[in-house]
Amino acid sequence: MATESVVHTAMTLHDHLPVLQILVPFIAAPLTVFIGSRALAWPISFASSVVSLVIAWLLLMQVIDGDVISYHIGGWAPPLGIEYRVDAANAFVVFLVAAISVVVLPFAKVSVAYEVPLRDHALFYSAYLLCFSGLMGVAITGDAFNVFVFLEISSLSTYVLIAAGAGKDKRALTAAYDYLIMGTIGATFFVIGIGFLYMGTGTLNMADLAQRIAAQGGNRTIEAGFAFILVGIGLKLAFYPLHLWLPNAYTYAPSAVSAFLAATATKVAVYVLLRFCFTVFGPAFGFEVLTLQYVVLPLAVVAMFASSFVAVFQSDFKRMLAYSSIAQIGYMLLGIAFLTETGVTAAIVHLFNHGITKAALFMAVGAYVLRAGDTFYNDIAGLGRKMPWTSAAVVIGGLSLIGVPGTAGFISKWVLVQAAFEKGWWPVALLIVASSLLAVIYVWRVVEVLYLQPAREDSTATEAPLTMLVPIWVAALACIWFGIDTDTTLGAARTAAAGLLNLPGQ
Amino acid sequence: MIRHHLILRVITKMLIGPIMLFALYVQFHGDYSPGGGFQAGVIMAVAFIIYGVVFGLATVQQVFPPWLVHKLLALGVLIYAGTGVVSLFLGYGYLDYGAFTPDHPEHGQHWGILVVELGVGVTVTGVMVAIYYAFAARTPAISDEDW
Amino acid sequence: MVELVPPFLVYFLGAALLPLVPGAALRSALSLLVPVIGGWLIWTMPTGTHDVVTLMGVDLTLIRNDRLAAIFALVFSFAAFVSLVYAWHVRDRVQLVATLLYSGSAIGAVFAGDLITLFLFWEGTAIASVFLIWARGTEGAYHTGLRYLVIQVASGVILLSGAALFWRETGSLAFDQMTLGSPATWLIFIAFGIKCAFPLLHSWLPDAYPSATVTGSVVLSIFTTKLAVYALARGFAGTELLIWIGVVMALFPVIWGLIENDLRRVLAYSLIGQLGFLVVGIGIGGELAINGVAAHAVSSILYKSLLFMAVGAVLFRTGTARASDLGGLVRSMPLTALFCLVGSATIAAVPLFASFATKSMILSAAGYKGYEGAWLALVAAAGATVVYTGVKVPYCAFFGADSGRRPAEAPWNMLLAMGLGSAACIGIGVFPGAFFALLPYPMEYDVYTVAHVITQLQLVAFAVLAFVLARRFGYLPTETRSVVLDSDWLYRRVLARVIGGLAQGMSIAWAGGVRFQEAWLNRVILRLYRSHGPASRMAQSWPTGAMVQWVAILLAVMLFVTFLA
Amino acid sequence: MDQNHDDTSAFARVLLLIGSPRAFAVLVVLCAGLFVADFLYHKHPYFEVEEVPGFYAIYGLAVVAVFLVAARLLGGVLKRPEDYYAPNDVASEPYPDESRADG
Repeated sequence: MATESVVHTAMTLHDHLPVLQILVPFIAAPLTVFIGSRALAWPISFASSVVSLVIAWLLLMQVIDGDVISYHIGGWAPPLGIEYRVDAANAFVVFLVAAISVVVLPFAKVSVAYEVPLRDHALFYSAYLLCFSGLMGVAITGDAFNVFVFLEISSLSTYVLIAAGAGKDKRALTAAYDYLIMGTIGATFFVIGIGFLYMGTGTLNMADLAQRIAAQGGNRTIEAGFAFILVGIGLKLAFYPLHLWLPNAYTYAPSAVSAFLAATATKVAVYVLLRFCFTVFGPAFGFEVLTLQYVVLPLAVVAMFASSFVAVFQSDFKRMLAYSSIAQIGYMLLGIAFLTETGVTAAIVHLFNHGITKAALFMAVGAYVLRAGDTFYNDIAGLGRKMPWTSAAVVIGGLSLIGVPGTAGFISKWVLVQAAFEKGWWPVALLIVASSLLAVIYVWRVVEVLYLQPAREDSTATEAPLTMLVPIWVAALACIWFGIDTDTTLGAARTAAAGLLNLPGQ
Repeated sequence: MIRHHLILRVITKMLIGPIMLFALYVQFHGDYSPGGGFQAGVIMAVAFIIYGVVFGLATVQQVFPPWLVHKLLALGVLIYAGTGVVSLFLGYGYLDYGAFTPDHPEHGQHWGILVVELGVGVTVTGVMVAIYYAFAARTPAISDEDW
Repeated sequence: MVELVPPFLVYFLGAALLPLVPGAALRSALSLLVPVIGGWLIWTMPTGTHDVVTLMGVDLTLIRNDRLAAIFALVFSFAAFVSLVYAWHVRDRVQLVATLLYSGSAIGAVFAGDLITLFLFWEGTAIASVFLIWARGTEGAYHTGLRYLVIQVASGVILLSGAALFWRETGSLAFDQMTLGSPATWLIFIAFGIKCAFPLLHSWLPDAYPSATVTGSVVLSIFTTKLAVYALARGFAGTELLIWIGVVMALFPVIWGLIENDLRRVLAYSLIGQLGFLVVGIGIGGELAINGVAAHAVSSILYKSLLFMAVGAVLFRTGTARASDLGGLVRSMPLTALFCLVGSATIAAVPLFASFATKSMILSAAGYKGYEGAWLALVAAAGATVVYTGVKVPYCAFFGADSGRRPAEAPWNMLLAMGLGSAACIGIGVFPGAFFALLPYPMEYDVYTVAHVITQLQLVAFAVLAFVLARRFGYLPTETRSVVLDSDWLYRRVLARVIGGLAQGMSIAWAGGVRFQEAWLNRVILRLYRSHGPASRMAQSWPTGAMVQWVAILLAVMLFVTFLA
Repeated sequence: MDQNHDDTSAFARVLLLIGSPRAFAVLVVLCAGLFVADFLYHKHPYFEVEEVPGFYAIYGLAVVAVFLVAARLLGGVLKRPEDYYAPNDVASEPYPDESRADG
């Protein structure tokens, strides 16, 4: 920081948007605890989410054409100081996270009140806000170590959020504990990887890292760093076979948490992977190409099938969705492993589309939990007639999960198949379609349970309250909207992909 | 209440004052000498924890009730983040302490780091004590019906 | 950018809104507005391409309007209007929605400027139309509908795969003249061929059309096949192979038409025969032939729907369309009989009726280009058509041996619809010049030459004479309740038996086949269940140690791979 | 128009004439006339075969005869009982009552 000749022009609020993005929920979190009011916890969370969404929108609009905003924390210029660097890719992710939060929170009000003991509400929402700001922080920061810090903020609060499911099912505690162990290992690997990079380059700023790595080329230190980061992030994004924590975590967490996490947490991790694979390392490195094509790609395909099969046989709707998430993450990894612009576009679009789809479905799960007590197939049998709106949303979400034309899921799979064709990898394209067929089966099972099976005789379920239905339907309609209006998502994803691959903006 | 361990109790009472004082020393010299909010927070927490260890959880919770711990815990973060917000409102970057004394950025940075460290100290104190409370107040093993 | 209102949108909006209208009469009345508005949009639409929308990076041309598309779209609109009048009495909302979606999709497909749009509407016609069969509500109709749907959707899927290959080959998705040769164009050709009822691909048509409701068959007879004709004319005009396909199509239905007992099935076969003329015309290519194809497509839509309407009215009043159960209905349904005769005269190409003007263009084109074999075959088919449709249908239903049935005359709306159709048939026949002005290419073509009139009259008169003589000597195929086998026998009977491997009748064969497959499937599923089910290693909760093991293994693999590079 | 369905209307009786023996006579006369007419005008044939006098007449008669024979032969082979495909086919089903309630 220059100490002499202080020529300072006052920064406006507009200049602070990148940091405000994180700061608003981040300050709201301790504020919730400090006020300590159970009644105020939700309004504070919701208000800060809305503000975040507005900011995210403003940022997205600034960078949608390929511009980059750089914000220096504490006035320390990078590479020395921490830099928040907003480009199309992370603005898109941040926007997704904020939007999901704004949609999930109204839903959470009733769902959390039902599933989480009342005395914990202030702390619950505080943890939620921390998780929320952490996830956005991971996306927005341009500093590799800062990524780790935010990753830990979000992870630690995630453990708490999952454990909050213990009010309903004590297994949430073990699930949270397992996740804590695995998450910590993942974070450790990640930070070890960053340590290697620092050792090899002497910098932590991602843009700077990219330049220096490109300049010096690959060496053992950097290669080891790459492997560690890949495994570390792989744990976070439930990269097969490192997904083993995920089914339990999503199953036993409160429904609102599952909805939020499924739609955002793994997606942010995918973003980090994208960022490291393409910005920091650059797709030109042989070791990266080799790893992605011979390790990540086969495992992604395995994930698509193995997890889908498991999902087919599940008897719990929520757990089925958890396994389907692992399969869907396979699609994103596949897109990344193609190492082409179309592939990365597919990964980013799928990240978004799968986010809204899973948000809708997990929220519907919350509605079933509220009304039927559980989501085992025999508990929700026949609810298609008793909860018509919720179930209709499940059908829409299910169609999007399958990738039926007219839904968001179709767009991403279409682009993914295109990417496979571009590469000339026909078998992979066939595998994508084949695994979609598995999705047809597990979605059909749910539809069959909901609509074709008779309801339990003791079932007293009625339609979910409006505060749940509206968010569910916002997400469900988004599935359809983004299945038809593809320009927004595809355009943003293309710009983002071009930015990540350092192509001229489109 | 344990009525033995007379020595321990006397010594503890004697030590608590100096420990707190030392914590404050570490806290406010953190910017120039080894120390700072983290260390000071832990030391400050030690004062309470040792009190709880010797005199029992109930006693220490009368002095430092759990709700207050929660508030302090949050307050520290608010102080830290608030510092940054103030600089932000003064037209500088987030956490750019130069904002406090525009003519003399070094002074501003000095002030800034002092406040931030205070926030860290408060939070760390709260967290340490909260962890101690959490472990010390553990409910008995979960009964079978709860599973 | 959407600059013009695409005509199909009117139909789709109608399909979305009309079911909400209370009151059946009001609903029927409002439904008539749809083809009127649609037709007006088509009439006033400027030529050229409009409404190019980008979907997933693919430019979809919703409207490519030229004279070839316009004439098909116009006749579709008119036929939709007539069939909606005919369906005035129908209270079933499903049929109304299906009719509107079906006509809208067909019109949308006609204007499609690229293969993807074409595919979307192509499947749209398939999916919407099957409800007209299912609306019959019987078990047989359900199965027939399923068979129909599978074949129609398969056509769409083949079209899509062809389009995909085409895009890979040429980098273009534009729907324009193509040449056979590459797998892509062959796939597209076959997709068109299925809908156009090419020989051996045709069996869905006589299977499905007579199985629909009274109004359903009328609607079905209008769109699907003529859409395919349009698509062939657009994509494969001048492909010589089509001539020989068309010749076979024109000739073989004669036999089935003569044998068949169900009059609606007779009409279905004669529909294939008329398609044969059109396909030959497309195969010949050139301005005159394509004009002839467009013109004859229009008139065949008119007379074919007219005949379906007449037989439908009989079915509506008597509950049967079997020749063996009918006869002598002219006594109580004289107007229907008259309209049926107009349809017969038109299909027989009697002078002063539409076909006389339109069919001759295709024959002339064959003559000019010197395809003598094709020409002879078409003349033969024309002569046979006179008998197996033109004479047989009115003879069996309205004249012939009196069945003693005295049903009431058809309802007023059916009569009105048939009247409209008849007026159009006669109008075109009497004033061909005005009609020719609408054709794709400008031309000078004189229909009413002495030679043409006399030769055509000879053909018709002697064909009728042959029929009458055959009747005198008792040589007509007997009309008995029966099913006549067609190539669908191969998949409905032979294939079913082959798959089943059990020879105890079709149902047992099916059941056995299903049992066999179930056993096999069960084994596979059981195995998968063991490996992936909730209690399996794959799905159970793993101890953290095991998860960490995976971490270690994966790290080792990745380090190995990265260091290898 | 005559709305009386019980008795055959005058209009219907006119139409019924088409099936009468007199109509057959008319047809025979018409055929003969048309055949003769073939000698009275100048043709513009596409193919030589058209120049044969009465080509269309002979050809039409022959074609129909051939097809009738073929249909008779094939009819014996191809005809099956009405319930051959039942219940997967509508052939043996009665047509359902059309006056169904509003769906």
